[in-house]
Amino acid sequence: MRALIHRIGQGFVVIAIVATATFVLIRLAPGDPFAGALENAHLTPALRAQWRAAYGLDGNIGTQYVRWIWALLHGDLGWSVSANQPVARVIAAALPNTLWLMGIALLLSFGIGMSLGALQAARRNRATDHVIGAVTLFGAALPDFWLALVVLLTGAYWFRVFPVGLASDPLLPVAASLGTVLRDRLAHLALPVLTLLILIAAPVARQQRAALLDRLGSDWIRTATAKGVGPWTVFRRHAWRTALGPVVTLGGLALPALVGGSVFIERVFAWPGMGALAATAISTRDYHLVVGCVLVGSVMVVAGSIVADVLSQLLDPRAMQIESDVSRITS
Amino acid sequence: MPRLRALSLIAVLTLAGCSGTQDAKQAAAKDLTGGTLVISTAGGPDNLMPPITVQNSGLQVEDLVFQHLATVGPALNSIGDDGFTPDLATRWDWSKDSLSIAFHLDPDARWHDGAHVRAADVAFTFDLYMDPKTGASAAAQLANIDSVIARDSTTAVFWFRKHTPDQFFEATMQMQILPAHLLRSLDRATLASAPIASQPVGSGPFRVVRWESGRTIELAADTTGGRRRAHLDRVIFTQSADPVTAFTRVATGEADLYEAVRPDKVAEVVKNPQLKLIIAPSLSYNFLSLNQVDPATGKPHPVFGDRTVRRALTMATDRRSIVANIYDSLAVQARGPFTSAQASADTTLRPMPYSVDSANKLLDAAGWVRGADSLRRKNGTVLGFTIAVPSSSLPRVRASVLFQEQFRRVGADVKVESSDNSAFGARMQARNFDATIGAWAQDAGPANARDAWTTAAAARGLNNYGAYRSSAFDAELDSALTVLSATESHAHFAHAWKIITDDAPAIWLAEPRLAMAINSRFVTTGMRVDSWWAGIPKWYIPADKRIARDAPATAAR
Amino acid sequence: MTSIALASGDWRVIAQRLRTDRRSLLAGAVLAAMIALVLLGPLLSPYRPYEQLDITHLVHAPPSAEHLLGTDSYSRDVLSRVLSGGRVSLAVATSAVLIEVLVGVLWGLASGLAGRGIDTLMMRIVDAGLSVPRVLLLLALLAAMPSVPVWLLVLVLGLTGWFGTARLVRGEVRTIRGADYVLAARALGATPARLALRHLLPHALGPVLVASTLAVGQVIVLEAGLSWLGIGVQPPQPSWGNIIGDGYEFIASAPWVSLGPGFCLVLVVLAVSALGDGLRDALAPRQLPRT
Amino acid sequence: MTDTRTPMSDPLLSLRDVRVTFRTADGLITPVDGVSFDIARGETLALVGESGCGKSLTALTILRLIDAPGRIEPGSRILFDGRDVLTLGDKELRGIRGKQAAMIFQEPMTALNPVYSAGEQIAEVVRTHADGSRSAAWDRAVAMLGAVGIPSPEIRAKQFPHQLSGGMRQRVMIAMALVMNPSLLIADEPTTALDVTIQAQLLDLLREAQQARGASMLLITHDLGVVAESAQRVAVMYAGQIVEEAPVTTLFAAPQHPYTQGLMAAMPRAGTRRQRLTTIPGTVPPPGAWPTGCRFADRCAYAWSRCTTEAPPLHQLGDGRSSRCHLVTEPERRVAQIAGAMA
Repeated sequence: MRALIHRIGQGFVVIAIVATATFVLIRLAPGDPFAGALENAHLTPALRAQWRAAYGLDGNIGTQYVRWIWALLHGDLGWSVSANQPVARVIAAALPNTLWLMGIALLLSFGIGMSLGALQAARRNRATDHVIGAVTLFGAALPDFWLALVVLLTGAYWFRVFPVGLASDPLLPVAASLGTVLRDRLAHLALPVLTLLILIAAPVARQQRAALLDRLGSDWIRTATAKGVGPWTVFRRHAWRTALGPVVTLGGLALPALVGGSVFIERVFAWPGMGALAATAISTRDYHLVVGCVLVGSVMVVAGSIVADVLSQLLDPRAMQIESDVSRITS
Repeated sequence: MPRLRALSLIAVLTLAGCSGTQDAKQAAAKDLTGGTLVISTAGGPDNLMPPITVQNSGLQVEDLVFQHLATVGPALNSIGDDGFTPDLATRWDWSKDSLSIAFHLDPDARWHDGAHVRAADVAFTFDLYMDPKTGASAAAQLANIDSVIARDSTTAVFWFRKHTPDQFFEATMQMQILPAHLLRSLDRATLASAPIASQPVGSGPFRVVRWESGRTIELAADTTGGRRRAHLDRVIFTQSADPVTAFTRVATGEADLYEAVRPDKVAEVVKNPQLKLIIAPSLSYNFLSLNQVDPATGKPHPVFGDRTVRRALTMATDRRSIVANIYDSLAVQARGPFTSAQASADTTLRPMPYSVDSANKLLDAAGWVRGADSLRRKNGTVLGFTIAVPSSSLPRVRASVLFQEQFRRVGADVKVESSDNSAFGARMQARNFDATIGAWAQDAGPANARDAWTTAAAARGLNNYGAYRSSAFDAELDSALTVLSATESHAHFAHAWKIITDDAPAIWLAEPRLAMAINSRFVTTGMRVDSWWAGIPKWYIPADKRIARDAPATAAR
Repeated sequence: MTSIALASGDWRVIAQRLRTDRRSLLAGAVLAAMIALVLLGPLLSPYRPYEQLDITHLVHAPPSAEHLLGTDSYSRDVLSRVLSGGRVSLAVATSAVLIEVLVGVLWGLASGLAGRGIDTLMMRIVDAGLSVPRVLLLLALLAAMPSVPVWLLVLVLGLTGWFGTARLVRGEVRTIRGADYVLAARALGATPARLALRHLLPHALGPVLVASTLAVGQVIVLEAGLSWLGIGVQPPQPSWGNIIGDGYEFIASAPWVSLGPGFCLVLVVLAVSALGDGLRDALAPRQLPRT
Repeated sequence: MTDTRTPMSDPLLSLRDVRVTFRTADGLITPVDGVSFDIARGETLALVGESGCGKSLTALTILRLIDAPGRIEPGSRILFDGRDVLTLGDKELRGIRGKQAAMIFQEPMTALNPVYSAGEQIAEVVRTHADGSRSAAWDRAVAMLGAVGIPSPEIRAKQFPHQLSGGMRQRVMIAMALVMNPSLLIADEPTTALDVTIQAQLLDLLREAQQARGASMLLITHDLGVVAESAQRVAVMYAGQIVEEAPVTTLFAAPQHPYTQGLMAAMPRAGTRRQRLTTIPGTVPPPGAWPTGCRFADRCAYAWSRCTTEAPPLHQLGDGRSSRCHLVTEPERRVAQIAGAMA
């Protein structure tokens, strides 16, 4: 339990580092939230300077940081100039879309990736292993924005099966039945999830195959067989079960994507998620929104990694043991 | 007011063609209300508060939600009040000395929240626009108005400092009348962050139903006070950041209108029976601006300070081919800092010829001698400069690379530096560039050139980024804007354009046309060159062409 | 994946295993061919990469005899740009990964050897780095730069990618730091630097090698993404990424503009990933039959 | 080369001409080359030899635990309790493994699954072979842990292998093997990885458990001390073949085969002072490079021309003794050819 509290404490350190670094970094970038629409003849630089002052975006970084921290302590993430709403509400609108998209995509990718990896390991060095290996490798090698557009054009334009982008149909009446809303949501999810599947399943399958091959060679597999346990049970309980550790760590690494979303997929599919939001916030220099996105992102990533650690402990009790052994000897 | 000679519109204007008068009569006859227009856009508005809205998409929504006192006619005549159509004001009368105009408001006009529109609202709106704290971009254009008073509940009187040809245009088109009872108590310095800036209340044909930032804006036809409502039920703006995706939504029929069709998609739109392509002139022009001042030292620019070099560099570029490469048939080569659809245009002015030989001769004459490596040098320094462009604008990046190659052929070493929108904006405001691809989207008024190219505008904080200073040009422009006779004004404009194009402070590139794909079930009327969306309240869908989304929205929001 | 210490003798075993692994052989051959093709680029390419042949009539010309991969929107020959662009893409990717490995290994070693306090802080900085999606980090960093020459892009790519390697090296170092032979070396008075280079580094080298081989592929793909966002290799300098980025808009009307470089990019990334896998299998101790 | 031994009356386990081959990068190797022996019910046979002689592989063939690329050649015959293991269907084979015949492995650290508790891994055997509730299987596992001498078995049962000492882990292995009261125990160097004191305890534990159940045991070891203490009969293996077999007392008293004699000389004896232990010159030839004729010839003090040309058969010497050496037929040849030969 003490370790958990310690871990959470460290989590706050991470969040503080991320928030402060982003706060300073985005202000170093030239330009400000009012630098847009340059071809609007009526907008003069003097006017833009006046707006900067009005929204407290002038003054040195120090005073702005203190002002921001003070507001944060009162639970106010500040005002988003580009979305013309409080930052909290903008993120609250975007976050569910990313969690919804990336959650399903990651679940499917890990599920399919692990099964493919297991299949490869079971059929080691035979046709299935090589075919799956080549296909998954090919999938992960494609640039994501390019793959996204090809999937979009094929699925929604050349074969008009799915809608073109967006997370839901803007024409859906508010009183639509749950069934229609769900069907509409899933129809909009299909193509982005398919794209993510192709990109993420490959590394998962590769990792799972390598881990499984390593475990299948270990002695306890032979012991289990010697105990008369059936081959499928040996594979499932003794090989796959112990090979989950590396995949969970891979899951841990995918956490920022779960929360941060993929800028490319969200931009091509016009998916109103955190990735697209943060990208536009950076390019329009919407300071408070950028720091807000990064802050919420890192809080969830830290929380997620703590959960991943606990999960990997459950999966492989040795992990904790090694940690304390080593620290006992060396500290 | 003396009648003005009808503007010489370019025949290609197809706007008039598709808004034939017999369609309008037919619409009035049958009940054509109903239908939903879905507009697919790439960007979205930053706020919906007329005095301080920046983004183009914001202006579109505001034109549907708010009202001007009167709106300029399709002929875009900005001299006097000829051709203006009544809007919030049903009629108006000038004082004898033309120094004051009394606007008589429509007595039935109501705000979307049901309150009556009063003359006090007009006075309040003028006060709000002119208050320095608001920071309204149109304040400069309203400077000629001394004051606005509400003589009685339905009459607002404008008092002017001087009688100018465009005084009626500025008074009506620069302001959209705002509800005083909702805005009186707001802190004017941060109007954008007021809730009403996201959920505006206007008196126009449409009211805002919902705005999910970054995603959709839904407008519904307003029917308060039994006024004559717009034909369409709903107008919905959907936002998708990637232009290709935005266009594809229209190609598959999920959306009805996309306003920026790329040249390579034109064939696809023409071939698609569901879509109709509308090409029309616009009021924007772009150019390669040559900074007269060296950003590093503040002294005249080593390369562009010399008029002969500027003329040589202009002649060195095949502008016609560059325009054809970027825009294909969707743009015309620009002649100067104006567009052919404007009253002030001089369509007889011929751009400088494309002739690499004379360019080389002029450069030699100017002392830039070509070295062994074919680069030109003058007492040691290479003829070189950078072109700054925003990475998000495809046409500008394309233009910079095309210019770069053509300058290389005459021995100039040119680099392209692209940065994202905000960094580029900051660079422009700090005038920290040698050359840049600039563009102006003008309003229908005559005074745009004054804000962009006069010596006054060259001062820090104003829009003459290239710091072009020519007293001759200033004088001609000033008289063009003050003389009352249209023919005289036109002659002054012509002289001004001759002066500035000869000085070549910029290489005039293109007048991009509006290229819009729209679902063929719509009958579009009342499109204007300065705003194609102005006529949306009069657009309708014939009964036999209605599709699923045209059915009246089952549940009112 | 249990890794074995890489004494000199082991390299021969690994090389031998790689030679026998058909997949790694094929990958190595493809990679060598592409590198040769790209290095010989200037000689083979029929036109100069930035030469705009005829900007009105020769735009998006389909593949033909004179233009094997067609022409792009500036009427430049795509094949010549792919050849010279390849050099940029490979150079950017390999040098960025070198920086990643260098910084990652040094940070990991230092953190692994340091006392508890410093180690925790160093690792939290790594966690901070990992908690922000890399693309957003790049967007913020590159937006802060007035102009982005290639060397700056490489530096920024390198400095945003080393977190994974650092965590990997630190993990390995912490695990074997307690191993007997390391304790023995410390008992014999080995200085931390010697300890790091002679004992800890070889052990960590295996997984780092595999990770960095895969990273080369990822960086090439990432550069393409950055170019699409407009912050990759700046025009007119060609790179596979920005050629694909240019062609993105015309995938429906002129697909060959992005297919040419796309094919080369995928081929190289495939080869690099297969090599990475081959390396991983060769490094993992395979259970020989126990007699 | 079929075996000419006199069949033991109704042995529990009988191996005949067991041959195992491996396809490797440089051709086919046969680390187990025609091994035959019997184990009577309740008897402990020790299989002795230096590492690399194929004794562990031979043990693995009994429960068909040879993984690819290894292969048990057709023509090998393994009779367990009257049934030929090699022709059994998978289901029957699984019925034997862990229930009638159980194996104990050498490396306790890696032979136990790290992610399951000790109790769980024993209970798994019970659940596989006996029906009954999970909790019954757990109780039986905990009882078994107590039976193998693990203190406070309820707590230990919940612990994971990495939390137990080497000796404790081996006890868990033994518990796992004994829980279904198998009639045959195969112990592959069960105590090699442990220190001597633990070794003695575990060997006593094994012997008592075996005698209590009347089970037979095949004990694989390279330690003659362990052989002397635990086995009734011994078979000595060299280069994939059995070179001598005899009751344990006879083997220690009068080793026939020169290799066995060498092993005996190399073993430190308590009570007798000896300056230097004599070693057998040379090393065991790897499976791929066996010389023709007698495989021990190049290290044998008495080797003569016949030894390098003709492979000696396993001569039967009566009452269960045998030796694979031409000296059996030509005893006069037992003259030291090489100086400094064994005493």
